[in-house]
Amino acid sequence: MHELPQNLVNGLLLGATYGLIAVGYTIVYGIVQLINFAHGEIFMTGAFGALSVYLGLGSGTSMWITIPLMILGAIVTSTVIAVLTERLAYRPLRNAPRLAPLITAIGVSITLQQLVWGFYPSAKSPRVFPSLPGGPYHIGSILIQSSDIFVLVAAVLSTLFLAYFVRSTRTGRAMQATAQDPDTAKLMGINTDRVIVIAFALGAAFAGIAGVAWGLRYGEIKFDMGFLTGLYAFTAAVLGGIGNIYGAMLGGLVLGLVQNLTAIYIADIPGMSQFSSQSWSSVWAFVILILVLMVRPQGLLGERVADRA
Amino acid sequence: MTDTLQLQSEAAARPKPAIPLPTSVARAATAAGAVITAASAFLSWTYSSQFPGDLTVSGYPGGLQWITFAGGLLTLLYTLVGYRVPVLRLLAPGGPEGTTVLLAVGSAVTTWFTLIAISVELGGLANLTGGGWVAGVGSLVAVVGALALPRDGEQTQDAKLRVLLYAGKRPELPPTQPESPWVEVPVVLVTLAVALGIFSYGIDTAYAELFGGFLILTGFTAWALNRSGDFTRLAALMQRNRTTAAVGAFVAAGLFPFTQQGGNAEANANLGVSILIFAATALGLNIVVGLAGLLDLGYVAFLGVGAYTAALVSGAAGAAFHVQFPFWAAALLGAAVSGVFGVLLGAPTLRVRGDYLAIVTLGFGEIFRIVVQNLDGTSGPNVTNGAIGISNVPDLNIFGFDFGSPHSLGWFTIGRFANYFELMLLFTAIIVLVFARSTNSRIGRAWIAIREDETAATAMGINGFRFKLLAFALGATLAGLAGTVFVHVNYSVVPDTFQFAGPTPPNSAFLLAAVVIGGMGTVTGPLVGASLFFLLQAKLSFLHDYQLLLFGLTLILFMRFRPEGIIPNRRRQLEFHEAETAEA
Amino acid sequence: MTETTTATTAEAPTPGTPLLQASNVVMRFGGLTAVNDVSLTVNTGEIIGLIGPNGAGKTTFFNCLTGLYVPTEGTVTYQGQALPPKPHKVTQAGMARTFQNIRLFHNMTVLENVLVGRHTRTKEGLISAILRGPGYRREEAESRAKAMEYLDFVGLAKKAETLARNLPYGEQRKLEIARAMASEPGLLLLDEPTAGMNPQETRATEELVFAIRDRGIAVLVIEHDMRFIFNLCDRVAVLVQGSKLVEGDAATVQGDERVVAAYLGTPVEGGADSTTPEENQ
Amino acid sequence: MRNRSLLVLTAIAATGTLTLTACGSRASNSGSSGGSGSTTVTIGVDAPLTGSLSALGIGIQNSVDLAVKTANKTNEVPGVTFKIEAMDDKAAPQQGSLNATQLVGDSSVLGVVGPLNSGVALTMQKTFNNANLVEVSPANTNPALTQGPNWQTGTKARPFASYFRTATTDAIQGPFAAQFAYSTLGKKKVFLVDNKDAYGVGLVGTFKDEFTKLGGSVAGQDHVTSGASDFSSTVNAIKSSGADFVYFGGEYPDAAPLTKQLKAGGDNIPMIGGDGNYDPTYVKLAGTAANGDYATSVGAPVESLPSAQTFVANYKAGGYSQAYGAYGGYSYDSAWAIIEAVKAVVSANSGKLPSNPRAAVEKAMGSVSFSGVTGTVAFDQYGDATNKQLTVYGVKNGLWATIKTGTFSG
Repeated sequence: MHELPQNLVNGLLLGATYGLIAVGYTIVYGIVQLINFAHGEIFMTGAFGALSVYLGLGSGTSMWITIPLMILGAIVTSTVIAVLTERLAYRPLRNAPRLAPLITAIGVSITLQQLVWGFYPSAKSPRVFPSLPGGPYHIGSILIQSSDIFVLVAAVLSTLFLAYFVRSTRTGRAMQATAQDPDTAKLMGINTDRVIVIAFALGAAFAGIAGVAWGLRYGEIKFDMGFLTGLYAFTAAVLGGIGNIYGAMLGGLVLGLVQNLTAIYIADIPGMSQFSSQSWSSVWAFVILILVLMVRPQGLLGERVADRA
Repeated sequence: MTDTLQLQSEAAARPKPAIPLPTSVARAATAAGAVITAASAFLSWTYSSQFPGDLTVSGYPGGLQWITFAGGLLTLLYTLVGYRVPVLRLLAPGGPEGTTVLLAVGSAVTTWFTLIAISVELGGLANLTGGGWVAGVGSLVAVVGALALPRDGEQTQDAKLRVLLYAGKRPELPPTQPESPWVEVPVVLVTLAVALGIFSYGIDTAYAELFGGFLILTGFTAWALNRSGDFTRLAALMQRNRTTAAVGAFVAAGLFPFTQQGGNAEANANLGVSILIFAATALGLNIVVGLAGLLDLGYVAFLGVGAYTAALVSGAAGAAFHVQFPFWAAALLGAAVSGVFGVLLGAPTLRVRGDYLAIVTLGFGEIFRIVVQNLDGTSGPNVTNGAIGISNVPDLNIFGFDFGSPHSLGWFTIGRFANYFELMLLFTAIIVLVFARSTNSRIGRAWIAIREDETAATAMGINGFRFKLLAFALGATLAGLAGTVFVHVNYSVVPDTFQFAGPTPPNSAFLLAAVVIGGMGTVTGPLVGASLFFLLQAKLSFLHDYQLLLFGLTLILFMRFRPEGIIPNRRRQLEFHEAETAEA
Repeated sequence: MTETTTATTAEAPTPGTPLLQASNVVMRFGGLTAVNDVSLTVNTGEIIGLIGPNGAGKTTFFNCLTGLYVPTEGTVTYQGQALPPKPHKVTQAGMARTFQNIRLFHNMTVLENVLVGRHTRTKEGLISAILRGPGYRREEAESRAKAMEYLDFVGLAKKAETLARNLPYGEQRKLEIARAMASEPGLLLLDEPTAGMNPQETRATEELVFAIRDRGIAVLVIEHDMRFIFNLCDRVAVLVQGSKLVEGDAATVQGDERVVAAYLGTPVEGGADSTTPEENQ
Repeated sequence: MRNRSLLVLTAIAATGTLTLTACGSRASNSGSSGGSGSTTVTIGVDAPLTGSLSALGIGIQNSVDLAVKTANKTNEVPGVTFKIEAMDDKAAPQQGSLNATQLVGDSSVLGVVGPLNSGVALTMQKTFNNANLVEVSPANTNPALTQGPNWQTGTKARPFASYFRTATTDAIQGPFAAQFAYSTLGKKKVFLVDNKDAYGVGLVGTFKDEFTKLGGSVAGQDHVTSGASDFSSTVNAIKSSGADFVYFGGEYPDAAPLTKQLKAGGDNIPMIGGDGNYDPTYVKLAGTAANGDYATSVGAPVESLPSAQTFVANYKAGGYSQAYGAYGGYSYDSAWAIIEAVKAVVSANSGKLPSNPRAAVEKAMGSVSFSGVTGTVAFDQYGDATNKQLTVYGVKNGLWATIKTGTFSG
């Protein structure tokens, strides 16, 4: 019999990473109704930013200094890039037909990926990422790596922070208002441009943290790691109800579990044994997305919003 | 190049020409420069025959010299127009000066491109002979002369076009009365013949340098002719003789393989058929993106569905089912299955939000490849033979005509790939027909209405969901149709072909680019875009490592500065430039 | 749906028979009640006015009638049958509308706009569009003829080939009406047809509405412009804070002091406005 | 108005003829016959020279170039000068097809070395076969390419007479690894993993057959998506299966993280892979987790073959910027096999090329035999290399070390 608890833990941890990225999709979509395809690449650049900091510091420094600096590096890198893309690529198209920014987003995504591939030192093959000392720790039959703990803490803290930010800060409320109805928000004297930038930055920051988490967990990062991961993260955002922050987290966790459990337990369904393997997990994730769109288009926690045509 | 641009912008400040010279002198200089440039092509430009095309020979042009030669002649032609030569004037309804400048600059750029290429590849300017210098100087003289020409009036007021002062935009010309068909039809045919000639030449360019030069000159010439108003006239002409033009175009395309004889025939035919497949698929995508305004990012997967379906019923040894359908049946089946997938994918998605489709199709594109890899008997039922793919797909044999072997018609031999080229041309014709006719019908109007304002459209009794689904499914079907030919041309089908962004067409990203760059919602746009895009990536091999990067940037820049694409659809142009027009 | 066509256009039905019946319509957005228990009947050959201060829920009520919103409570019937809550089905059934903020297909030509209006009255599908059989040709030709006729009716025939976006404001309103009429409705709903018009234009629109009625099409019109309404309408209903205040002919309504109060008194909170997407487009 | 259009017409016609004549210009002296009387024979190369696999591709190109230079220096075939025509297939089947037609079009090409990917090979094989143009792949390992799609069921049929390869097929490497694991290491319970690409699936398939035939048992099997990062589900499956080693079919970018996550997951069993794993990067990425893992690779270890050492030396002397990579040796041998074939043809035809050299070369390939970089190079009736020498390497404190070398006996 497979170790169910271990699988649950792994699934949740993977899901938490998705959730961190999904938050970015959800905030930005909620406010500018744009699927920022490049967000997956923002996540990737964050990871590379962290790696650069690590390489810059040299191996001598203690982890307690390195890790925080790496996180900082990741956040700065991805935030700067995100804000730049918003300013240079998306903002000029604010009033263009819907298709234009979507296509631009594709362009941005490919460009970022290729920039890293072509110009980051030896990024053509995967780059080794530092790992956390200590561990693994045994909790009953479950094995926990120290990087897993990092993921857990990062996810929880970020969600709490975000909840606080949106509910209790002025900017946060402004963001909610803009998401509700940009025109009225403008009338009420909210600087929507500023709000949008903040949305991009916030999402990017979380993507950056996710990037570090990813690197620590899997010990390597690659230029194309953002593409599929971003796709899953967006699926998570839709799953949880686009525009809803808790939804994004929840969606991430669900998706992580789905991917991890289907890879093993589909086999126990008679006749399905062939469809249970790691190579099918992404397919199941996709199936889930389609099902959700059919059954509950507004997502698990989302509420219906009129499509601004 | 830069210096000329700079001159132009300086000129923008003052109403006088960029370079103050007496007009007569200017004209003479331009003409002389043009003549020298053209003539220099008959001299030797370099000592060593190392440089591709062997430019060491005096007496007749070779390789890139032909490009310079053509550039010189064209410049001369329009300079003569400037001399108010009575009949020639009709060549430039929009005024010749801007055109002349563009042509002069164009030939100068190509010439210097060649000279620089020589010096770089052979190491140092020392490799240039007198002939080379003559060419370089001559072309510059022409440019200087052209820049001193008096500016032709109308567009110069437009502030937005300051930099492109001499380029201007397509001039507004009074409509002309139709000529007698005895004049118009030949003009149409000749135009098409020239187009075919240029295209064949472009495809046949053996090395990157030549293609580069070719591209530069063609680009500038097109620009110039657009400026001169010739394109406006030609467009009107084509519009008047729509049917002739369409039929003629396909005939001309059909003649392409006959222009390709000898060693590279098959290679070029192969290139041709690949372009056709790419272009036809792009046109299918244009229904979804350009007309209905839905973004499909997994479009290549539908090509894949068609390809795999056709392969499975082709009787190939590796296929899971050992049946062999006649091709027409296989083609219809492929299209149908692909269409069904379109519906299965669109039905749940299109109910929700337009832009969810983008991400769902993106997912589908990835999933398709993974699923196909897994259906190999070990990690799933054996349908697609997994990563090894379905190989040795037999050649088509329709009514005893074997596509696999060469056939000779008179002096011409039509090889295997040429056969498939003709077949694919037929399919392209069908897809063009479907596109053109559906656009201009109740259905097409409904699509555009939805794209414009869905709420208003539904208020007019249009079932938004149903028509979006129709567009999406139709797009999928057409892609599937193209796929059925695709698999036969390539003998085999493997999962790796169907990626979102890969090194070669067809892949979803490149298809999208062909549509966006070509011109959304138009027939010719994607065809031109696809051909251009395919040739660029096929010929400029030194760019391969950066091509995806450039590609991404191109998308961004086009969306920012020319969202309507190279060949704008009147509607799209207005729609995209809404903001600016509002300001103005 | 062809019987609708015949019923509405071919022989104009005898006036007085109820066409549209809205009974006890309630529309709530979350906690907020935008339309509160409104009943309204439109008979054939009538011109009915619907007035009320901003945010009284007129447009919301409109959207309930045209299927854009599904009423929380109450029923809407057209010619006796309950209306399906889908805009395109409503149009199919024979009710066409215009929008408070003009919503033309800006990048289509004037003619094309009207042709889109013909959508429900034509049925050629994709296949026949591609094959271009005689049947298709006939229908397309007929459509164009009809479309031109409607353009002629509103006086835009000469502009058939210009892009809708290039029309001046007044003509855009006219085009929207022509587009709506192209669907051969039995009842036409006009949402503030004279908004932003100068007196002459308003006058012309008045004439146009009468002309429409004379073609046997009943009209339900929302308007702020009192004079316009009172010149035009057989009956007028007043909506205030989502509920119907009075209904009657011009005289009765003008006489009613509650109406005066509603207009002169402090205008109602624009709650409905901010919650209904339609109104803040 | 009339004469206006006439003018348009003439003008356009002028440009038209111009461009059309341009098509013809100097088409004659592009390609074949070079100077100094001797005939030039071109050896084509098709490999990914750009993109993520470019390192391997350029290695192939350079090695062929080296072979050609050597042949010209030693005047291997009197009266014939060899030259190389390298094509970039970007690891994409379509591009492969285009390149194939291009190479076929150049009449001076008598043999092609490549491609790297079997997917690309599928689109090229037939085009070459139709033109009787010999193609020698240094890297394709899928048995189906030479023995037909039904090779596993025993019905071997050679689909293309013009396709040869110096690479050893999965049908040999898999079983060799199985024998090593079962007999040498004495491991009896395997967990099979492949990354769903042609190479990985083929390798695992052949390994499985041999291993079970020997009496070993398969504790479990999983498939991973190439390029994935999270293998936790696979790791759990392995742990709970109680297997005593993992056999992985695929390349190091997938193998390294898997072995890393496996060891981190607390399951310290060795991973055995094919030559896709035999790469320094494997160790670099997996770190200490790689210790104790094995990989099989084709041919004898370089240091034990003098011919290999001379190759390495010459390659260094050649001053190529890029390393010869995993397939350098095979590429050199592939090119040399073609050269040998040309030699045979020329000498048989009284010192010059016959009228249809391609067919002749194709025929001659069958009987080519010489001692090359990777051992004795010759081809069997399917066009497969007869050289069945393989070597097992193991990771010992962060470095690949030779464990055992031998020839596979069916």
